[in-house]
Amino acid sequence: MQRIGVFVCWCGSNIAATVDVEAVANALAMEPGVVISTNYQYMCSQAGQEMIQNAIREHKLTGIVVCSCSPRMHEATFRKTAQQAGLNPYMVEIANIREQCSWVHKDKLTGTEKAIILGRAAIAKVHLNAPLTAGQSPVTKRALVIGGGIAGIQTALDIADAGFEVDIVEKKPTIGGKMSQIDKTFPTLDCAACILTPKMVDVAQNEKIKIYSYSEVEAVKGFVGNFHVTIRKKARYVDETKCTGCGLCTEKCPQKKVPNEFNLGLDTRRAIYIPFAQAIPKVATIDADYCSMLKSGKCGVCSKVCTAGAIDYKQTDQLIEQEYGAIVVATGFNPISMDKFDEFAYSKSPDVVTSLEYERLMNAAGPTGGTLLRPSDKTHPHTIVFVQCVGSRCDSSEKGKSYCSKICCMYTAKHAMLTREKYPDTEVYVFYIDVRTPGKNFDEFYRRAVEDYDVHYVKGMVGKVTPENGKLKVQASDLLGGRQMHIDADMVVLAAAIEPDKSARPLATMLTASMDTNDFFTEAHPKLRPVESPTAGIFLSGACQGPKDIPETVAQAGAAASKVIGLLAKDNLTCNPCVAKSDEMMCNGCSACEKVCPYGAITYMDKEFRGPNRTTLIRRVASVNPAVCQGCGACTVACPSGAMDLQGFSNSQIMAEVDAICK
Amino acid sequence: MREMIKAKAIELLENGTVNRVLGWKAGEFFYDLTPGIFTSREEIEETFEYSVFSAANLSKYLIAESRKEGKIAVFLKPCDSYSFQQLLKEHRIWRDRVYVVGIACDGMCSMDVIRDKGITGVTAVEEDGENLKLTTLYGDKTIAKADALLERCVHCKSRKVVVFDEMIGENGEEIPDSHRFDMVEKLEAMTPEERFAFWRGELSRCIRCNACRNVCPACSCEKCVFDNDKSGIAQKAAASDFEENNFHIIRAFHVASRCTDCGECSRVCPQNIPLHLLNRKFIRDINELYGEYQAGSDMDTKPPLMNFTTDDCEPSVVYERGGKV
Amino acid sequence: MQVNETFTPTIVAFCCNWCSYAGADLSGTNRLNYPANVKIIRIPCSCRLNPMFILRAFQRGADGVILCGCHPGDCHYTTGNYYARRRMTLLFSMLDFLGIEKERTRVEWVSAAEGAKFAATMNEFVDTVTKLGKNKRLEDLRCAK
Amino acid sequence: METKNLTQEVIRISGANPKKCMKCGKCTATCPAFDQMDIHPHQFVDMVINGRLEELLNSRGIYNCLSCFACMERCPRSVEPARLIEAVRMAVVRQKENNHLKPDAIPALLDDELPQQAITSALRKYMK
Repeated sequence: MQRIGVFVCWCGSNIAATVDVEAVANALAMEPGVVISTNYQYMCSQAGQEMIQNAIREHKLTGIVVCSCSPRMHEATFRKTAQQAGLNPYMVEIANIREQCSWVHKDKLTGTEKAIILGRAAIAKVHLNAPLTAGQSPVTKRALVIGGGIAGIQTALDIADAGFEVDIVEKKPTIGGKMSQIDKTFPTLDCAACILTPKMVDVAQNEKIKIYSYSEVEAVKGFVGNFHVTIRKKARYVDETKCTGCGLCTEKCPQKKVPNEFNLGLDTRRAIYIPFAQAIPKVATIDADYCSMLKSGKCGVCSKVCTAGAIDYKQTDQLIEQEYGAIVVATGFNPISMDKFDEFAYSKSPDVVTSLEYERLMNAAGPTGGTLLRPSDKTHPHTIVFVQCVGSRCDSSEKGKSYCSKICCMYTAKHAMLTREKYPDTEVYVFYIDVRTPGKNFDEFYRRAVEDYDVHYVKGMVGKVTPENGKLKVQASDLLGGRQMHIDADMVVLAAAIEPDKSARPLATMLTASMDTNDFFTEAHPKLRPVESPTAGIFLSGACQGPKDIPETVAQAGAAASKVIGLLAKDNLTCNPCVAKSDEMMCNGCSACEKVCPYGAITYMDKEFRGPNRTTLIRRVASVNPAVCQGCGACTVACPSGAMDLQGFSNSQIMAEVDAICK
Repeated sequence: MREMIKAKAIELLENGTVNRVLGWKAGEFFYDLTPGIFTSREEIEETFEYSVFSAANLSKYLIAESRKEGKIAVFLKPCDSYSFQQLLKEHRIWRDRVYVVGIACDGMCSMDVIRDKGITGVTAVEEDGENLKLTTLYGDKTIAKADALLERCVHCKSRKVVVFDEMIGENGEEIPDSHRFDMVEKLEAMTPEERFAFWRGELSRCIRCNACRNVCPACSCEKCVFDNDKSGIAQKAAASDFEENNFHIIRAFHVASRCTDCGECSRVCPQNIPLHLLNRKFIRDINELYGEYQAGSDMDTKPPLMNFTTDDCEPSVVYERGGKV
Repeated sequence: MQVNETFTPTIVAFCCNWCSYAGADLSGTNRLNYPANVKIIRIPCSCRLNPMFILRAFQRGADGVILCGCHPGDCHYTTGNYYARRRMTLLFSMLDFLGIEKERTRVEWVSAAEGAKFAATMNEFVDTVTKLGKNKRLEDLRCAK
Repeated sequence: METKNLTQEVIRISGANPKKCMKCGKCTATCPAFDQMDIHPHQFVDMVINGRLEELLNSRGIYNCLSCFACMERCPRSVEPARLIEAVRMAVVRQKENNHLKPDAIPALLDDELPQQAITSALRKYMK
């Protein structure tokens, strides 16, 4: 007979407020097999755990039930507690009487009654628990970073620094991401390229890091420590080994009218291009949608001009299979599209730009060579209006985002300051709801913009922008001044909200990582585990997890790298022992389970069995590889005879819980 | 047809391709043929029977037989061949130990149906062309064969033997509109109360003799979940009306997407419960929701319940689509 | 069918460990309210739910059974909820075929971020089952309270 | 009606939720009737939240709102200020006394070209 200990936690007042913990402990003491049933203010505390350990040794308990918070919080804690006291960690069951009982029911009577029932269910389950020992599975000592922005670069560098091999998969022809498009960075105004390109060169020169540029992740199989990833290396029609990056072809290509996405379409590039001067890998890429040679077979100028003979029109997509132990998602962000905000006339006038476009206009490598000119008539703008929170902080209606995009206040203050410094004759207005500058030296930076560069910060909003004979008539409210302002602006800059990169959604499905309603990756725990995804072995770095500025992204990239290093440092991983197990005597060998297994963990073998009157029967039976099985249980339902069962969540255990609940 | 089959059986035995033959022999009554294994020429000549009553599906016996030494010959009607192929697909029968002789079939008869037509005390049945000559205690009678057919043969879904080493008679084709779902549709049109009453009426007669389970080729576990007391739902006799329902619901679910609709369960049920309707309901739902699928029609397509598409319908479709509320 | 007002249905909710159990916890952390007669059983994935468990719950006196799982495509085991979706559709169709009230069983996809949806679903499901009254058609008299 | 449940009444009539407002001022920015109104839309919403109903009830500005719904269209938080103004107008109409146009003063103002409908709509609209 099992000797079970029941420990009811008060959780301070979280449980004790709406559940009579004394009554629960006394009621559960009467359950069969329970030898001790106590309660304590904080079961998960040091004292609480010691109380459990003493009880295990004193009463020689064979199983414990802790009625406390969600198993997702402290199941691991209480399993460790039991293990230290010599009890098999899988003889521990948690009754969730906080999140699913005391916090959701106001009335103390019903709360107590329900807590007792949940306690009974946990006791019924622990009766049928069998001691399990976790198996081992090997760890491939290589990491994959998806996304080559500053987040991916920093993570890869840190992992490589620890001596592990890293592959970066970047879908654009070069790494660098959004930061390579930025001119100056707040709050220190040092130039983005100056601090980014050396890191990009480090990545290129680091022999532990391999860059798959112009490539995307096609498929991900396997699980933590044993990911099997298929990478699609898109055809760039240029042989990377031969191309020296001289750029001759990019000058001679006759197809000139291709919108340059690096400059957000503000200028054009050739069909064969190198995105920007410091691109890594510095290799040309042919844009198949515009190259007339690829489309109609009539041209070939670039191959004639190329001294290195690197052009290869026959190149096709390559599928590369790789093994990894850990995967870091660093897919970054994009500004949202402005076509739903017609009150700002973004689509009507070229002089209404987003902040990123403004960044390119200010950038020396930008379309206007660094001098700020109006995109419409290339004249110098005298009055510029910045509009904050465009699409951010909306009530998650179909056109906007419900969250604050966090970085706009700072980069708008930067734009305003740089504009005023370079062109003192321009009037700069910034319409804001709140200026949010929470970082180190952030507010001082904003105050400098207001006090030293007298940028007009107006608490209010721009109502509408109407382009009229070359000027932008801006109608806005000045709430503190209690007046409606009418400004004839030369340019309007919209601080657009940012959203995760569109490639994140299919990637999340591949990685079985979950996403929140705004398509940001959900972290394992918002406060305690911000850089890990709930799926083991998948880590999050940078803005794919939420709006972030560069300092935070680099910090998070380092954190993700440290988690990956922690994982890869292990030779093998203790894997989840709650896996499926087949009872050979009852197995029909009908391979129903094999067909539903998502991990291919089930194999078959012919085994000899003793048949009637001393004959030997050969029967085909299933066997589960515990290292590959993840314990989902699909096979246990596909198996009609119940031969296949899941350890830790067996058929009889779940039925015992059902009985205890419905009694 | 009977002589040809007997001759074939003897021939296969004689020329050594097989060391035993699985066929039918007379059971308690002439119209109640039971499967039998014949190992010698004499046995075949005396006891081997084939008539309009050899409805029994022989494929399930091959699970055990195909593991024994030597090859065995078997005669499979079109509907039996689907069960045979389904068991092959589930690796339950060793194909190389079985020599399959497909036999064309145009429908098997049932004495219950003949009795329902008011003819009793039948002592012998003779097939001649389209109708049957019955010698009964109260004089001879003739009846059209079509009126004496089993329910499943009236709605026969296919006259095609899907797997055979040799064929006796012309191999037929699937019959697309076999109206086998008419009764299911009739039931679905009822209100839940009527349906509940109908099924309580039917299932309450169940005496848990397990004939349906023992004859069903898809229901062939080494140890059935209802016999295994560790399974939690073990039960011998049905102690309450819930357990009567429970047995048949779980059995229907276990064979769902594997049942070839061979109709044996209803044929052998001593209480004449229309168990095939449960399986046909699953087949109809699968065909409607996940695309036409006939279990045992080929060796490789995955059964619908072990397969999925990302844009399957949601379970709430049952609320909108279900019968009258 | 006369429904006395003191009738409180017993509802068993099978929640998948990764999304809907986390959703249930989230509705707890947000202090959202749903009736106490809903009891949650944690299963590794919605594909772990065997029809035997649902029938067992009804036999033992449950009046409603709801399965919560991850949204198709979000499943931690990639394909778990796709199988669960097919199995439950066919099972519910069979129960309806046998004349059992189809509102007693339900599947709901709840992600870890949808605490509010979880609470709302539970409230609505309890109302539906309360209107239906005691589960007479699938109950086992030996286990009647 | 003392102000506490009058505010609830106004919010209930309007069907809008003023507490969603984040005080961005976009409604006032797009309001074409800004100059004619003494209380501007963003102030309006704030005053409803804080229950400053008397000033609203006696303000003339609420009649200058053109109901063009530009503020409703562009409010990022979907607070729908126009509905609140409409609700305050309804509250004014529902108040008992201080009518401008007394019924017994009408015969003096009548002239025979005046269409029947003008009288009834005047009573309805400008009684207050």
